[in-house]
Amino acid sequence: MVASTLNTSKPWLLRPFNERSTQLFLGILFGAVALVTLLHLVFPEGHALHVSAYTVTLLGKYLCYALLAVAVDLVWGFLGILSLGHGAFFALGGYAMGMYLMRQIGDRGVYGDPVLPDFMVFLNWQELPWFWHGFDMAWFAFAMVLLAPGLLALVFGFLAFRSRVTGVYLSIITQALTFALMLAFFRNEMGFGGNNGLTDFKDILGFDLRSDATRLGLFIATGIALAIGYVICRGIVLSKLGRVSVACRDAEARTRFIGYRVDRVQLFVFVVSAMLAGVAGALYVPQVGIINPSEFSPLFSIEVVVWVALGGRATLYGAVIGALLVNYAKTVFTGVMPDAWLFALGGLFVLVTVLLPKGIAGLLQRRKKAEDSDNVAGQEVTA
Amino acid sequence: MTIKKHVTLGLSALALSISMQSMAAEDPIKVGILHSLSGTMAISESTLKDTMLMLIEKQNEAGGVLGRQLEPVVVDPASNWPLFAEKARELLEKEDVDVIFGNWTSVSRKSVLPVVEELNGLLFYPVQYEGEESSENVFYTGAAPNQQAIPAVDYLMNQIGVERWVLAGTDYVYPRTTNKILETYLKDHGVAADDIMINYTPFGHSNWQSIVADIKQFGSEGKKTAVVSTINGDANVPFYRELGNQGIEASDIPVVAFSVGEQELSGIDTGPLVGHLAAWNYFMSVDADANYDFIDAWVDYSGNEEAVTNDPMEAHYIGFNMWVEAVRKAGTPEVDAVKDAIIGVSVPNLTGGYATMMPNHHITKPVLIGEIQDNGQFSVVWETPSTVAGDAWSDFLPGSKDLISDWRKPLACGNYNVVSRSCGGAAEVAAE
Amino acid sequence: MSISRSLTSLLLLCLLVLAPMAQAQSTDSEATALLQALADSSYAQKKDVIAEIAGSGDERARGWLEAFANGKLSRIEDSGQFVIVLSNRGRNWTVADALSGESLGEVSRRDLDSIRINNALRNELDGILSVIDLTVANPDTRLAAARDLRGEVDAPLAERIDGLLQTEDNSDVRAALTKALAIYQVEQGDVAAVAILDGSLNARARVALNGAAQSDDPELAAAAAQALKNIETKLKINSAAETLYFGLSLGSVLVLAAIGLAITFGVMGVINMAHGELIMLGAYTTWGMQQLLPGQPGLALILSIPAGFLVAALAGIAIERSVIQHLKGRPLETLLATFGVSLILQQLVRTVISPLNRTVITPEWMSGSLMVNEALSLTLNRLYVIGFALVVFAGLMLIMRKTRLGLEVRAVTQNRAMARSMGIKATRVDILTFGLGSGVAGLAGVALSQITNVGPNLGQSYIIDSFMVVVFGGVGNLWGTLVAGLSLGTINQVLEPWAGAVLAKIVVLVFIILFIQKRPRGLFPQKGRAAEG
Amino acid sequence: MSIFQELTNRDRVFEFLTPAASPVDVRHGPILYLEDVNVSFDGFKAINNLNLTIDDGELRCIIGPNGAGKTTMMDIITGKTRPDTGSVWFGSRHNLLTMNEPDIATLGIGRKFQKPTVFEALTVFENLELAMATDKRILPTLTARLTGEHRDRIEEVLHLIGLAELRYREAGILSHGQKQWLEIGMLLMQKPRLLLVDEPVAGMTEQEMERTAELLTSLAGKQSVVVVEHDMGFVRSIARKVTVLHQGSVLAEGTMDQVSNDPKVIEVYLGEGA
Repeated sequence: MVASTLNTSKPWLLRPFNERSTQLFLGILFGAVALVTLLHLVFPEGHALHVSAYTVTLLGKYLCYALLAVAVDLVWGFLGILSLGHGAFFALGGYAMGMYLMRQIGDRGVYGDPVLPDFMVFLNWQELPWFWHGFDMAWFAFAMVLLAPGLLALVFGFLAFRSRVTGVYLSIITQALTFALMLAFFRNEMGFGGNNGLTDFKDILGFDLRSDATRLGLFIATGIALAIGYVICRGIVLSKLGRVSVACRDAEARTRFIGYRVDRVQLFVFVVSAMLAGVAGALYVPQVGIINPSEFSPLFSIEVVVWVALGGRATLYGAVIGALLVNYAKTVFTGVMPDAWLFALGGLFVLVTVLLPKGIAGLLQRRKKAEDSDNVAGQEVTA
Repeated sequence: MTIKKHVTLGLSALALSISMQSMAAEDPIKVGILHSLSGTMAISESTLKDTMLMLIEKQNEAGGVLGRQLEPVVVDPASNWPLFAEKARELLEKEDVDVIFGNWTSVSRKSVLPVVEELNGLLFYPVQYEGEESSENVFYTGAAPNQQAIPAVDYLMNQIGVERWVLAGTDYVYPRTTNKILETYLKDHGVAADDIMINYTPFGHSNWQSIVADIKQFGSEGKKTAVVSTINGDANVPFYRELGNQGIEASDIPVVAFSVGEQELSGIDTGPLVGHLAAWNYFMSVDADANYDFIDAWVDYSGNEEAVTNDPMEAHYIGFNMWVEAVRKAGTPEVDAVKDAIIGVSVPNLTGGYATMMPNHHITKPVLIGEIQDNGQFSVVWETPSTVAGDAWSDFLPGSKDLISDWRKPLACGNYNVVSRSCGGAAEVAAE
Repeated sequence: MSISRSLTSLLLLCLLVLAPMAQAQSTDSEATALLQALADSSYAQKKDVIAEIAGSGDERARGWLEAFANGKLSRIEDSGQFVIVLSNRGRNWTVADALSGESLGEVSRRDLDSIRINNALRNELDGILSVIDLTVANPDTRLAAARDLRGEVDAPLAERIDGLLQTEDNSDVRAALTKALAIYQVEQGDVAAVAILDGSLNARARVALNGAAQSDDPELAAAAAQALKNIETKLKINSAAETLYFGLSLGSVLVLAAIGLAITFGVMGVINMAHGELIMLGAYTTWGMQQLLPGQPGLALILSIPAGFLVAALAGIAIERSVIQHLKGRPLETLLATFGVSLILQQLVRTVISPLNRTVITPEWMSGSLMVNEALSLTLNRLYVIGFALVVFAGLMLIMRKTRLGLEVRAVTQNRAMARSMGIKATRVDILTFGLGSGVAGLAGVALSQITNVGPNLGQSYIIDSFMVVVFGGVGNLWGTLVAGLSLGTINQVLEPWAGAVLAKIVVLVFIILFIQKRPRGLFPQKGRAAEG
Repeated sequence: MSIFQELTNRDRVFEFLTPAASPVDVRHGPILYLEDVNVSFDGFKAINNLNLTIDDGELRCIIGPNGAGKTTMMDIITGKTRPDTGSVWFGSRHNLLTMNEPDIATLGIGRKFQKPTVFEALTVFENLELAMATDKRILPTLTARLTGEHRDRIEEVLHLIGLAELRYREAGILSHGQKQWLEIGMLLMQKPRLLLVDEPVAGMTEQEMERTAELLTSLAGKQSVVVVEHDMGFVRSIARKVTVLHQGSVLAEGTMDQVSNDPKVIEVYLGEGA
């Protein structure tokens, strides 16, 4: 927070770059991405240092989750809105991308129908439902990746915040939202492939999804997306609006009495966060190769919240740590101790919440505080 | 501190990749087992994992294959569909297994499919499914619709004289497809549209009151009525309970289920269900020595007198033996060799007959109709005179009636269109 | 159908002939011959053989037929000896000789050939047995038999019924028989009989009348049409009542699942994601009880009410002590921690007990349904659940309103610090409250074990609904939970017939979302401190 | 840019003392006007036919026993609570009953709560920054930059409320009195036409009280100030006109001496005291 007074004369989006934690974050993120890329390209298959396409995709998936976690942390950490339905936005973004990829299959589907996706053919749909039109064009689909979640968030948020639904009530109706969507997408009449969802993708923007090069590309793209998303969130947090958000979080009424439209603030941040979640979903789908309604499952959304809490709320980088850590743990446990991994995961959640109320990032807090007060001192001299 | 964290992350990623390389074991033949051990599907899949472990153990006691031991590699995709794809990739790339036995739900198979094809692996899929698929790398040891649904309907039509039909299913692709096929099939056999009632419910649906009431109503019109149930796993217990409580007995409105086997019944109080039907390719009660031996082995392995066997277990039994045969035939576990060798291989099934791997990667199976008994077993009331070959592409769906699958050279095509004489579905037709 | 009918009647005739002369039982050789025939013939032939056996007048015949009907009649492969299976569990079955009836102890399944039967034959047998039953002493059996005859009557049987009506003294049986006869007569175009069927809700009667309404005899058609109209109106009322009942029973399930949460969540502000698993524990307790008391499912069920409460309550207290007490005033953190707990509990059940569902037997007195009339019958298990839900609710109300604990709980809820300063041990209250809430969850589990699966996923399928109900009703308000549960249940059931199960659920969820917009604090907003996020 | 910034461009000492250029129209008469206002919370009448008029530039003290409806009255004026009946006018143009809290605040009515509420997670500096009268719509807030002028104004107030040393400390660590001051500071940053001050000196030392008194009196004239206070000493020290509320309606009005000798008032207070 305090550091924010340093550079408030800069445009909001540039401020994060003067901030030590952001510099560090970006540095390490790009460093890691570059390293993986290098190890993947330079060393041949089978070489001890070679990073396999499997790992690259895996890391790419983690980064998607990380971006989603950042989005959640923005609304929960800084706005005090605990969304138990962010999976919905993630999934919507994913479906938008999925629909694009389905259209890209063209007549290479098993039935060779030039227009209809396979699942429509064998449930003999006659023609393409209206909402599938346009998704053959990349720009349209990518726009939808942002608009679909954004619009949902806008409508939902407008209703909820206008009528000042707060706290647990808000959390529960976000849960209801994603639950309803899950049921809806399960219905095959909806035309989104029901439980099987969308899968068997062939290529994206003309690149073959199966080639390692495309994989690497997607991984790097995800890294960049995460960086941009992080900077945007950080920018908002450091902007005056960010401080207003915190104000809304801590003393909603007071914020109103000094003249801020709390509901609009909440709506704005909520929509931004939803769009980021959408982007995460869109990058997630081509890398895991399937999108189906289970991403809408309320339990998934809750799990995301757990990542954030685990990494440390209201720090953004904490969210990233949490997401990476939990998912890496999952990958390892499900392989190493298939029968018992849920014990480990569950235990992890319990211990961290009880022992580290501020999450892993909380461990860094004291150190950070010290740094800040130095900055302040230095800054006061210059002021 | 912050630095440390990032570094550790970077390293862990690195460690992951390195470990992958170092673990390419040479000697034993690795068999991947890809069944959910946690999450909603664990209920069905975990026993299949144990079945595989048992089969592998037995095989190793018998000296393994080609003098090499088999090493099972178990992972848990945790009933999470993207995780299935990730785990399949892990098995093939990191563990580089020679074959994978796994999956239960269609969606999990669909999610694994691209991975298996890309990395040219082998997948044996043991569960009855909707068909409409034939992959070069997947072998379908479960029933296709023509090996389960259609014979069952024939039985009801001809033996029981059913005239009105309720097609009740869980709302996902298997019931949808099966019911589409059955609908066409029934209409072709002169059943009027308003003598068919179709109903879909969500997964794990537990409140069946009004639906069962509707069925009761629908069945009280004087014509003999039957329910064809493609209701999935957990939803069945409350469904049958409701049937029982609303006094619908098998003698009034029989229910023939495609997804209810001995294992599901082991979780139900079967008293009220006696006489309801199920169609499978195997029943635990089948009177065949092979079956009794298998049951004994299973009971001993699981150390549970009450342990039951079911159709997907038989499918794994067949699939595993076929694979072993093929490896022997090819003299190597190497995928392409096995793929070619396995076609035409036939091994004994558990119902006293033989199962043969067809060129479309489906197998031949007998179809049995069983009636539920008070001991949670089925008594076989009817079976097809001979085995039925699995049909990858249904003849009753407009989209697929012209498609066939034959992976033998020179055709080597999973979706050959006999009309347009081209591989790749209706490509040419569309182009014209 | 028609074939089987004429068969039945043919058989009846011979019964009539043979019954009087109490005939000495056939020799074992004859009997074996019959059974052999039964074993080896095709389904079609089996029918005749059954008739023969029934006709043989051998008093063992009935035993054979029943065993056959239940698939318990089998033959020992090598000896060819016919046996009746007494217990058919496991790999070795206990059997008794079919002829002599003496027990042969255990025989391996491998050596047994069970004699196949299918539904068609079972119908056949039921028909025969019911006709036989028409003459037995017990009036209830006669009544049941008479009911079974509806729509099955044909010419010869009609005469027989006429005869029976002379001798029958039980009025209910008479009524049933008359109706059965009337259906036949209407089918034959007898106008007078229509009057008897007027207002009858029996399906077969309706079928008969429908047929009559189509007939070209105008008088008959008119009468039948009239009768049908009366029936239709009756049916409408009944189906409305039925829907309401369905709604209430679904609602009561929701209430049961949610009421515990209403306490832990509403009163203590703890967002307990492990609530579902506590329900699951209750259900498993029921299963455990039934394992401990084999053969007495009813007793076990009743005992598992206190047991389930205790188990869940202790588990709850354990959670409270080990986790939640460290998270005072951080409600959202409780969500995260308890989420972890729920994962652990689930996997615990999977590994310790089994990933498979467990069989929980429904005791006699809970299965079947309470027949109000032939179109409306209330399923007993749900009837009990409704009652149980109301009792539990009333009990909680009493505890909250009338007991010291309730008072202290409310005090702590209103103002923790103040309550403390007044000497209330807040921690003790927390433990008790959470224990209570969890215990109630256990009770819900006991009830649910009679309705749905008992398996590791039981909890997950109810946790979300429970939260919806509590929030919809207004956090911290038990009445709210009751009203919310019942109304949501009813809405759902009213929608289901025309929207379908899935859509109905979606509509309900959307409804909740919009409702919360209108009333951000639920149906009955809580005064004072509301559970804030 | 917005009219606010324009004003702030002129560089002044004690710049915050200039009345905000709010569109409120006070040419004919009072700045605040409550007529026959009634509010009841499930049965209990909190405000009962309240009539109150505050003139432009007036400093008004409102006293009254607990539950007299002082805070409720403020809630009504600031749009937090909607009265059942009655009308509330800000100047002769703005009907406050048709507006929500933020609009009323932007219009120029500032409020200080009974229990000091500041944004504890933010620094003192940031608290003032947020309160500062600027364009408070979303995008302007997002892109807002802290100009030198802004900084100066914040510094002025910082010194005035004596928290200059603590400017970069989180408000959460302040003492009760300091929080009171900070909140007053925030009030000043808003540059309202009408200040509603609820128990400003609770938890303050003698000197702090005096400074508060000075401040409030110095504000009066340019801005209208309504002070609700229990501390009679303090009220006497600043009061020109005092209104006594009782059971939701005006019991007496006049100078301190007048009201303190009013038998009804004495009766009420004794009644309360006894």
